[in-house]
Amino acid sequence: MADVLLLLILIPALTALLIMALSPKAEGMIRAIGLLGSLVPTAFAIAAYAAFHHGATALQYPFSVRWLAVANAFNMLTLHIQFAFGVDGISMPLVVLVGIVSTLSFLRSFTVTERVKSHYVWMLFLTMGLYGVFAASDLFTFFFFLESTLVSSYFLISIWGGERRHYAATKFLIYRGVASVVLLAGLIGLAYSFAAQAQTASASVVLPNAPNFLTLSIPQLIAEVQLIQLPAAAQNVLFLVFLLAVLIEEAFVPFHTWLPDTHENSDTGTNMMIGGALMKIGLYVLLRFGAELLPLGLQHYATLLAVLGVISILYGALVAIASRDWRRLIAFSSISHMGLVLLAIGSMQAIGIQGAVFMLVSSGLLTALLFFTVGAQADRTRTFTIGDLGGLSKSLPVISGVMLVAALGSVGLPGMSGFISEFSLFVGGFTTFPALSAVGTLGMILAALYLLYAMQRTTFGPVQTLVTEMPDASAVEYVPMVVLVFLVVLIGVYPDVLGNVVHGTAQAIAARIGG
Amino acid sequence: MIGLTWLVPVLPLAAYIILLASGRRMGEAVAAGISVTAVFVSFLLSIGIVGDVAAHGPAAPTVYPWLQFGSGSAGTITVGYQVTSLNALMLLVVSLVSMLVFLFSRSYMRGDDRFSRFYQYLNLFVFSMLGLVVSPNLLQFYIFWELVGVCSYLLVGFWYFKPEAAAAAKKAFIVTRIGDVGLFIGIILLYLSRGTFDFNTLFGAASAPSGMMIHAAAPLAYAGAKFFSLWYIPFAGWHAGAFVTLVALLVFIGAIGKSAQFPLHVWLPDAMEGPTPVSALIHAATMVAAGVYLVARMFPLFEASATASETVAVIGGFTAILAASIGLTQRDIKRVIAYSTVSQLGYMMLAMGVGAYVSGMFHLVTHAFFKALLFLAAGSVIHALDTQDLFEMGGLRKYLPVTHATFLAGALALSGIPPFAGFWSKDDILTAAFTSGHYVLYAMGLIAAFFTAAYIFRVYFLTFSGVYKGDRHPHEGGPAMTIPLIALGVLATIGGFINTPFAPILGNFLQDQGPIGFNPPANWALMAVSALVGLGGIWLAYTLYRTEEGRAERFAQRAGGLYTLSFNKFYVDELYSLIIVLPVMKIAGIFQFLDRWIIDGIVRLAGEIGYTGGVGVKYSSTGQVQTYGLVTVFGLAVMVLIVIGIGGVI
Amino acid sequence: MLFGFPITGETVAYFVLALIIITSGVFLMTLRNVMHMALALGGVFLGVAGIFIILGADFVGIVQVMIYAGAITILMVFSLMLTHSRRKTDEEPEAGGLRGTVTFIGVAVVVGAILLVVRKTSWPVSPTALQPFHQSTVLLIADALFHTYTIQFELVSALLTTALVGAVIIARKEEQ
Amino acid sequence: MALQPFLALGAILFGIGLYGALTKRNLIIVLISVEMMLNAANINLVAFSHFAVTPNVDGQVYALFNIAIAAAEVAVGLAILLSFFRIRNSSDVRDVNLMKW
Repeated sequence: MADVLLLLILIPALTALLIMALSPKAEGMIRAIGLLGSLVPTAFAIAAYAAFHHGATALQYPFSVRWLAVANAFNMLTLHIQFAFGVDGISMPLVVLVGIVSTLSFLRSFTVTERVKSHYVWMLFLTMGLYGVFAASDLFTFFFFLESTLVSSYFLISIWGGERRHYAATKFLIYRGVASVVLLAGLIGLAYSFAAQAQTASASVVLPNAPNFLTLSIPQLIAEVQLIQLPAAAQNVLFLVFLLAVLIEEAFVPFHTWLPDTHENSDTGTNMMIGGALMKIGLYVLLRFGAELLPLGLQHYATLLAVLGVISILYGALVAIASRDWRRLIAFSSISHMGLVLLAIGSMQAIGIQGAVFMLVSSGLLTALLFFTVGAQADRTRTFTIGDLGGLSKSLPVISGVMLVAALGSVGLPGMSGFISEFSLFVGGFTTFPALSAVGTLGMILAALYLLYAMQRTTFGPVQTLVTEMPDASAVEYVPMVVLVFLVVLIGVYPDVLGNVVHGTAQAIAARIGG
Repeated sequence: MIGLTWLVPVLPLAAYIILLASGRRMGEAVAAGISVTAVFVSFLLSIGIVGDVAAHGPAAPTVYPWLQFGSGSAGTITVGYQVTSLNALMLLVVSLVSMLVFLFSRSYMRGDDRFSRFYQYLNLFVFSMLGLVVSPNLLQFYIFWELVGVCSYLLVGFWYFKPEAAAAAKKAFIVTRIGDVGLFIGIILLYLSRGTFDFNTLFGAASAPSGMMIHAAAPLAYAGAKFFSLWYIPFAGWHAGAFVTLVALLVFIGAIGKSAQFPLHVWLPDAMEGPTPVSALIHAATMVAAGVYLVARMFPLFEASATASETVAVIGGFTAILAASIGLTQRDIKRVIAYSTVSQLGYMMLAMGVGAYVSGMFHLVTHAFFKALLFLAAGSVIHALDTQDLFEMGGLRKYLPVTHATFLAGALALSGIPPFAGFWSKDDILTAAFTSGHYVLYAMGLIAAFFTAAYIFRVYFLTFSGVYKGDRHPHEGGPAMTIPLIALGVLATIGGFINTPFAPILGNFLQDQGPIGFNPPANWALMAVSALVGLGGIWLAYTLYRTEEGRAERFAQRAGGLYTLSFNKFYVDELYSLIIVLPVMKIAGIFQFLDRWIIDGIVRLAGEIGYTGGVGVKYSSTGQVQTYGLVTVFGLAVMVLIVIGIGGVI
Repeated sequence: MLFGFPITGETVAYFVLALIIITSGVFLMTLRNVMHMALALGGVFLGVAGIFIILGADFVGIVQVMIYAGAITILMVFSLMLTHSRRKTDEEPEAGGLRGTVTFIGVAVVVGAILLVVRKTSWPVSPTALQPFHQSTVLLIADALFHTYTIQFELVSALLTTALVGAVIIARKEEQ
Repeated sequence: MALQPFLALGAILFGIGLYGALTKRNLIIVLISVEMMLNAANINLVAFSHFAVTPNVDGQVYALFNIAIAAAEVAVGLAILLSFFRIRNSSDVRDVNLMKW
């Protein structure tokens, strides 16, 4: 159990290598092995989640291996580059989210018929990268896996995407590539500032990692941050660097235009992975590095975060109203939801941080569900254009019903995960920014407007599409829908199933940022 | 019995799950049987609970931790159930009306190919409504509050293939959502200032004089100076009263949305696109009354702010007269009754606003009986005729004797003719308005009562008297339809006696923990006036529709503009679409344009510039190595000169 | 004194050799005839060899004579003749005035800058400038090559072999 | 003698070679010019070897390496030239423009 996180990364990678060795003709075999390669880590992730120790704030399931030592990297200090993993209350749910979303995406990918072998290989590498990003407990490890997600999703978009896939894939690559570069600068700056600060402070404070203060290990940095603080000016600069990376990575206004294009031009399985798991990285970075390691920076820019968040909420919602393509609508809806998370992180409250994790998980599940159902109907109607649809409840009652559940969940209906997330986020928001949060609540009304308006034109009303005789959900399609709906309702009805894990860490972070 | 309270909402939920799991395979009789049985047991339990409460008083809430996000009790959200006299009453009313409507639907929905789905939704609704009623805290209340809204959405849009139904469902959800957001903010502000969602602790111990002790938003005075003043509204500067008023008004916005009060009343008449039992249950008897229930549950909050309660009273009074005047001219039988509902809910709000807590709740109960009755009777008529247009009916007294008799009872109750149920409760409210000094509101209520009697008897005369204008052979819908009608008819007739001024049983029951609000004293003169006004309304309807052909049309012509205004619902819908819907759509379109052409345009422009620049620079690569070398030499020369110039070498 | 240096045999030799090198270089740039050019090239290489010997690097000087003045010059002449005979237009005027002038200016600036630096820098000089090496440089070089620079030496051998094989392959006529 | 005259000689020889490499049309002359530049570098190496504070033969060894590598370069360069001449029937630098655009 101790090395479970290593297994999460190794199994998809080894499965990918195994598939590479297979003949591209053996599609059935490839599908089965690919599914297995994503299912087994998911089982491990869930087991790890179940065995997660709720009270402790330290990273759990730690694993680390030294990889490279760079002598005299800074002020006569040695830099140890290592692969290290470990999860806390924030990353544990996200690791499980990656597992669930990836397995369901693999099921969905059964419908891919072109270049099956490489599709599964890239999907597995993307899965590995996502596990690695959320399980990493070392700055280098984190960045390594972050880049691997970038490459694999680039190929997934550009090979199996829609009409303008090359445009979308290039845009995706450039935007996220720039974000990665900025993030890399931030990570290096973070490690070196901490090293310099620790060296200076070591005269008066006994630091955990003496005498080598240059460390990339996240738990060590967290241990340090409780004893010494970087100077405010340094924190502010570093925080701004991280914020810029997060704004691009998480597609906040005005750096968002890559997201709708990406979603519009990707196949459904890839969309589920991107919308369900990849799009959680940015805010995870903000929580992990911004809130945990740069508390003064977060305090200084809290208002900026809140303002940017509210702008994204309203902007995303308004553009979603005018969107004509379901996938663009979902993209803007997720921009709007993530804006709310930004507002709550800016509020620096424990409940806001807890709500942020809730919202990441909830919107991951709901976005995946929305993409899945929208994709499933498009398999039959051959269109994503909202205006061309109508009356789907007649021919596709199950898919339409689940789509309605997903839409209502996104609107924030109680009894589903979206509500408890929105509620926690707004409680946090109102505590610190009452006026801004009040403006942000407009997003709740607008969300109801765009989602229900789209639902009205898609599933209600007279039958519009020419194909009226369509088979409803197949057995393979039932699985993702049932699993996702179950989880969404489970979190909505009994939020402590998630809250127990997040609670301790959220409290610890909030205590550090003075919430 | 109180220990079994949790079972009351859970039974319909269980029925929902059974129906959901078995899907379309289940036969109509089985589906209806399971549902009716579940609600019937709930009803029996509710009777027991009411008895318990009457005998032993309310019980302390039973709660379980639900979500932990902080330390201490403020950091733990709980769920559970609580029984007070108010809840117990609501449990009884909701389960009773639900049971009757479930029974009625068996006949009404017969043959619909989604019969089982209909009962699923109904069960989910009843579960949500009962859950709302027993909620011990505001958050759980809000959760069920939203759930009933969703059920309403699903049921209004039940016949999804009708574009009007789809549009009405969406409209209902979005308009109530506006109110819900107000309530949402109110709940959060209350929580932030009080550190709890529990109704009991929210209003402090019984020792607090006004029952309300919000301490001036001290928790809201957090480190304000740190942030830009622009984004920071300093609640700290507000005195407690202003804050209480703000919170109370926000909560009331939620009630406005749910109870279809002006200006958010527009969704309710459209919601009549749903099946008629739905209209009876959700849009007359139970869900729309949840707003009134909310105000009652939060009564101490409103009591603490005179401004807020005056607002409640004025909105209620205005809604009552506005909706009643629209109801006078509508052609659709269900719409008339829908406007009547809006109007009657206005009365209840008026009662709450002037402080007459018991009167408001009393009217809620009686209204639930007679309005459910009117809707079910209308449903019976629609079932028989397959039309909703009043001017295609007539003379149905012959064909539908039971429906006729019960409708008449309901109409008399609604008109406030003694001794029918509506008389006692409506007169209570009017007396309260008068004795508390709200003479204008009293006058508005009186005029609205006159209109009420007029429009409902207009419906009565157009439907049941005269000769039948259609060519069908209308007949009663069988015992499943007539039994609920008779039961409700009886209740509408005698239901008022639970709280006459001479024997205020209900008042005593609700105020078993001490007086709440203000109890109007009996006033014979005012009683006589309201009875006369009701009779006057009936007389007007009679003279217009029974005495002479075409008299009504002539009267309408003479009223001219007023008639047009009323017939077009005072153009509120059109006004909203002009000043809200259209601008939102336009702004969304503008933002979409901005997004595609300005923001993304800049991005693409940057790409284009890079590409064009690259193409331009490409041609400088001539392939002549010597040229490259020459350029390099100059580059080297420049670099060397710079180094020499800044003194790096020499 | 000759340009500020005491007139010794060494100085005279230096100036004579420098004159030969520069003159040959300039001739090389201006002459057209292949044979004349070969002669000028030989002059440059031989002059450099002389400079090496002045500097006490006898071995390097000998190598210079053998490889450059001998082998490479002959190779160049052969190549010139091989390619020269087929195309007469080769002797069209060299780069016209402008290009030549611009290049000249650029080169002059760079060389001027280097000369300036050479002149302005105060070079640390060994106290025993005249005869720095106590042993024969051949011994010293051998020692360095086979102890300190063994690996590099072997690498150079490998490089030469590779280059020769590569040259043969590239220059070989394609089989038809 | 001092160091400077040798460095100056090296610089001038380098300049002549550079000028030739940049202006000459005949590929072989260009190669020759490059050889002259290498020789200029060798002069510097040997001069530094001789005038160093602690004189040693490292500079001479480098010069030897340089010569060896120059030989290799000439061999490969001439081979390429012959091959090119065979294809294009020209030894003009301006004809070597396959890498443009």
